[in-house]
Amino acid sequence: MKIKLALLFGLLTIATILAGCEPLLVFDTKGPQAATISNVIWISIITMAVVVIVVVALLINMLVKYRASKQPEDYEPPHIEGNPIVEAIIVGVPVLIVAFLSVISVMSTYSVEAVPEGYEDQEPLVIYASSSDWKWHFSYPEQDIETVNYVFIPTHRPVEFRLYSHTTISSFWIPQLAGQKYAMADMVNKLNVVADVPAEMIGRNSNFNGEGFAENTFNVTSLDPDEFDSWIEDIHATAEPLTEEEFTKLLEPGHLGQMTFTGTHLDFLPAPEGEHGGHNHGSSETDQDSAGHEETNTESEHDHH
Amino acid sequence: MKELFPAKQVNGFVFSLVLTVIAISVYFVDMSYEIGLTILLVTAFIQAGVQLIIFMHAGESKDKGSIYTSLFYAIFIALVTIFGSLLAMVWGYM
Amino acid sequence: MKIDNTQPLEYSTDQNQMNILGFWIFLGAEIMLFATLFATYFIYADRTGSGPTGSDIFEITPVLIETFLLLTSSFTIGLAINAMRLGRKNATLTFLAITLLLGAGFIGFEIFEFVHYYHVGAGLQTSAFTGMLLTTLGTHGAHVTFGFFWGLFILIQIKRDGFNPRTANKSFIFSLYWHFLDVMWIFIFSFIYLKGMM
Amino acid sequence: MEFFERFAVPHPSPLIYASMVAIGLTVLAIIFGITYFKKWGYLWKEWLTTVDHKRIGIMYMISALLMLFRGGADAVMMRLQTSVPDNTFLEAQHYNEVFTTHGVVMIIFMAMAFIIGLMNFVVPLQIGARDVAFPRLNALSFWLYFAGAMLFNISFVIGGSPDAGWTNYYPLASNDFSTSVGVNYYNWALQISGLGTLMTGINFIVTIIKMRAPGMKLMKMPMFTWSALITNAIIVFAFPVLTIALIMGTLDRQFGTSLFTSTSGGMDMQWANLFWIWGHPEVYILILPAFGVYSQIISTFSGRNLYGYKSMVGSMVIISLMSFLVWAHHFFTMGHDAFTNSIFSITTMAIAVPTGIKIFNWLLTMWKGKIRFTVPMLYSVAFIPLFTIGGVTGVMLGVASADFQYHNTMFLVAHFHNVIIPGVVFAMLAGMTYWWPKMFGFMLNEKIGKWAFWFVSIGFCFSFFPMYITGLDGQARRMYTYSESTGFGPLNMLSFFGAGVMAIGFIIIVYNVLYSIKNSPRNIGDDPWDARSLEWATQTPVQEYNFAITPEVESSDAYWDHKKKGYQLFKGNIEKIHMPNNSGLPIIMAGIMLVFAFSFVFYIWAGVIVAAIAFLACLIYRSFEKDDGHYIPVSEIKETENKNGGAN
Repeated sequence: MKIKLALLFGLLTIATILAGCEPLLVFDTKGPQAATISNVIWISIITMAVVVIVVVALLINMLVKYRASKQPEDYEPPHIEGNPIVEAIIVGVPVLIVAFLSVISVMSTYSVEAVPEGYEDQEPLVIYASSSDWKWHFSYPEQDIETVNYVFIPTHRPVEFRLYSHTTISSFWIPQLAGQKYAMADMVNKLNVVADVPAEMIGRNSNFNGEGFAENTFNVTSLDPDEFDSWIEDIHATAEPLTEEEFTKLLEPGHLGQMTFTGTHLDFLPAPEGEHGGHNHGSSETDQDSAGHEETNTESEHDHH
Repeated sequence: MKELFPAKQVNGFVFSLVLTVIAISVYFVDMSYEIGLTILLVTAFIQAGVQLIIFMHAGESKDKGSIYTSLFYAIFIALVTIFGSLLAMVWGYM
Repeated sequence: MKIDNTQPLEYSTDQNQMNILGFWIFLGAEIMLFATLFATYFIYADRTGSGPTGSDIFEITPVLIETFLLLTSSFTIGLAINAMRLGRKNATLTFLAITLLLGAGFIGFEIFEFVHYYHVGAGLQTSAFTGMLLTTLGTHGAHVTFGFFWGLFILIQIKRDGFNPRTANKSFIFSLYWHFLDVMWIFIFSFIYLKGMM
Repeated sequence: MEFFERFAVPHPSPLIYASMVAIGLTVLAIIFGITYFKKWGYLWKEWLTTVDHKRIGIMYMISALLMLFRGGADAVMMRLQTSVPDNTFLEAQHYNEVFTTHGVVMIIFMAMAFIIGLMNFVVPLQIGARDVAFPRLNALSFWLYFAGAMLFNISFVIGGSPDAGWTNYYPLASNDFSTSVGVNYYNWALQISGLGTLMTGINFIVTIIKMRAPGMKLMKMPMFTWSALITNAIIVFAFPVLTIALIMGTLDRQFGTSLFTSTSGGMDMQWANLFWIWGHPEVYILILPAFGVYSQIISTFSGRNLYGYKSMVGSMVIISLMSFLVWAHHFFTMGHDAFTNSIFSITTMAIAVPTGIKIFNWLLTMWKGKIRFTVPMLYSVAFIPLFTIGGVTGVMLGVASADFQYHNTMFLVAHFHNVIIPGVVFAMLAGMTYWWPKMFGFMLNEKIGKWAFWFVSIGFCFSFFPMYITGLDGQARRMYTYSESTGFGPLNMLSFFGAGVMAIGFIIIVYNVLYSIKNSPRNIGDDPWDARSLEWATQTPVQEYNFAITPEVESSDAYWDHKKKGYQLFKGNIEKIHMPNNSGLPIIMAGIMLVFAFSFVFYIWAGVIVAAIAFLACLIYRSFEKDDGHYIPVSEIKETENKNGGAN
């Protein structure tokens, strides 16, 4: 049968490519979050491969055994209604598989949302990552610096990215560190990551946001805490301060290279959280009242387009 | 004249007025949000039932099986949509 | 057309029965339409931006009048169908006319209410909350307006042709539509107005 | 002059000008051709005003195939653009328009239309009915769909195509970020055709519930009819959600509300929420009828009854309910807490169970059968493993944590093409080949058909399997280009190669149609496949009234048991048959709707008002119209039956 040959060929190709080349980005992990997801993906691939193999084996069996050319001319296939035991099996086994994967899914979902194990007691480094068309702005409130299109993080320290957008919905994604999350204009999302090793990584916006989407990437560098600290000092020694005027210019649609400033835009243009949020998607009874007047604040800069 | 005002429909009408008055009480009587919402839920759904069965004759034809199936299907999905949306957009954030 | 005389006139042909069943299924779709509006409204109920909140703008009196008008019209359309099954043409026409008048009254009050909202600064563009409120009420209002004209044409046809499988079927389906609008109003009344004013 | 400026395409390119000329020439050629052969009268009387479900079905399918080639051309352009790094064949904006229209055209105007077309042609025949419950509404459904499709397609040459993706997320789709009228087109084209689809849904539910032949209990219906019933139930309850979402989008874009903005309290993600409440059931609207098609075909060509009939029905009912419970898995990454994501993750994976039941039932249908490898059967056989791969990757995507890595990547693109192409497109091709003799009275050439099958299915594998890998390697979807250092190049080239092979497959199918029109024998009888259900019991080509005598049914394989066990299908004598009259109103109303929507897209309020009044006038005309249809006398029926060899 050409079909099964084609199929086997297809599966083999995938297997060889998966096994042969250097590891794919999602499996080439540099932190515990991505490692967890990578393991989950492998577990699900293997489980699902078993399902596919069973189905293909059954199919090949049926096609080989019951093709018309193999049967006598006068063979009349029987009428078979169905059988409770068979049906119990074809319901029961998938239910077990799904239950198994559900447990994996729930456990890993809780795990990747939390601060990774072993880092809970460390004070996380907070970095605001906000997107505009088609750039990423990284603000370090603690260190009082801001970068555009690149981010440095120390290794072995939990980093809390706070994500939001100045324009459309974008998705903050560093495949080697963790899964992605949306950055939206009216709420702040948190993404906990830790880098295990010093590395150069690629990050990007993965959610389509218009003309400049393809180049909407940034560089991520994880480095030893000492080097990180000296990098911060360097910036304070060399970079210009970020003014509101300058930042408004940065927000204009287009592409910029990598840039560095002292100070952050959060001072004059706070992120949409807490009293500045108003309508984060979550329940917002506490900040409902302040929502009204803070509105105009964020509104003005949305009109730039 | 009497046949033009069958008891079933008149009673249904009076009953729906009573339900409306009970519902309005949440506005005029001081009560907690939870109790108020419960009253509204109960009166609204009974009211809807009254309309469906007494006024709309949902069960009178031989297609009543199909009619009720389609209604329950719709109500089930409607509730899933409403509460699922609230979960996904409002409640589901820590 | 085969006419089955053992059934009420509105059910008397196969096509009539299919029309009625089809309309019930359409009402199922309408339930989803309003459920979507409600779901969105509930999400937006607190998202008032710089505009007014529900309790700022809702007024109980017009809402109560609208509710009473629509409830009563739902009762009279029921009576109209009852009269039709008794073969009383004039009574049917009277009840139908009363229904439409009550419906027109409802539309009038709703327009009045919308004008009021506009004056207190709650327009379509003010905030997500006002936009969604007016969209939801407007969808219901548009249904009632459509129903008003639909009922009017049925009234004309009954007056002209009397009762036959066609007009009886149309009247019955119209009554389903009208009752349904009342049911939807009950939910709007309870979960938009009363809940908003609570 | 200012008035006309709005109609200009915002980002013209030689490619667009070339297509404008091509479209213009084609339209002229069609008009000239029809006039030259004096076919206007025939076209109007026999097709444009028809209410016959078979002809409406065929028109649906022809339109769907046209759309397939429109969307297919988009697809090949996209694959070509991304085949090598830093390609400059398309600009970013043009690429964005291309993938947006590709998605919308393929889902709404191609797959939906073909599925509805098949239902139109097959369902009344399978249940032994003369037509659908509301024939005129059916015609209106088709013409509204057609108007929507036309509206969407003229966006390409007048005013600019939508460019915010087929998912059309706000605020990207708002006036601020999508400045052309493209998204207005999107709103109105989907609105109009959605209206048509909703009517189809109601129409077919009533048809199937009320018009089955005597003796055909619900649990004796052929599986395709069952799938049609369930599908239409999903349509009826899912499409109103889209209607509201599109109205809200229109309000935002054209009336300045802030429902989906990020200011004044609006919520951008509510669009996504509503879109997927409709969008996920929509996936099942496409796939369930495909399951129905496969059930018929596998059963026919295995020479066996469908295994586990009851569990097949039950699993579809469960799927139809569960399809409304999973939509939030399309935005796991928007920041829900782990609890919410877990709920939707579990419901998502649970859907795999009823789907798995169906796969095993098909396999068991072949068991102890006598399998004939015809073209429809080849597609069905290839469907099982390919769809299983698509299904299990779906389960993988359902794992919420892992979805954080798959979301928005080529892995996702590979997954949904992997379910939609072997699922829906193969079913379309299989169904078309299978029912072709019933539609046109001759068969498609089997040998050429098999060539096409190999090209399409192998091309599919090369096209989409590489995407799983590039996705895991970090290639986001919808990127118009990428740099060489990413290393995506070779696999994307492989994809382009696959797309090319598929395209050749589709060209072979067109050639097959032309070849078969010319060369296929016409004396094929009524039942060329030795099939099992009622549609094969009537004569080919099928007469206007479908069955001269309404069949009486005793089992779920009615026609098979008639052939094998000698059950009598047609009892009694020929009586006069009541049929609905043709009507020009549906096409006129759809035309008015087209004018209405086109004016709305461009804010031409005079056009909107005039069209709205005209539309209402049509409704009023319809309300007062007395049209009871007509009877075909016994003598005429007997004459036709005898001429064509008789039904029984």
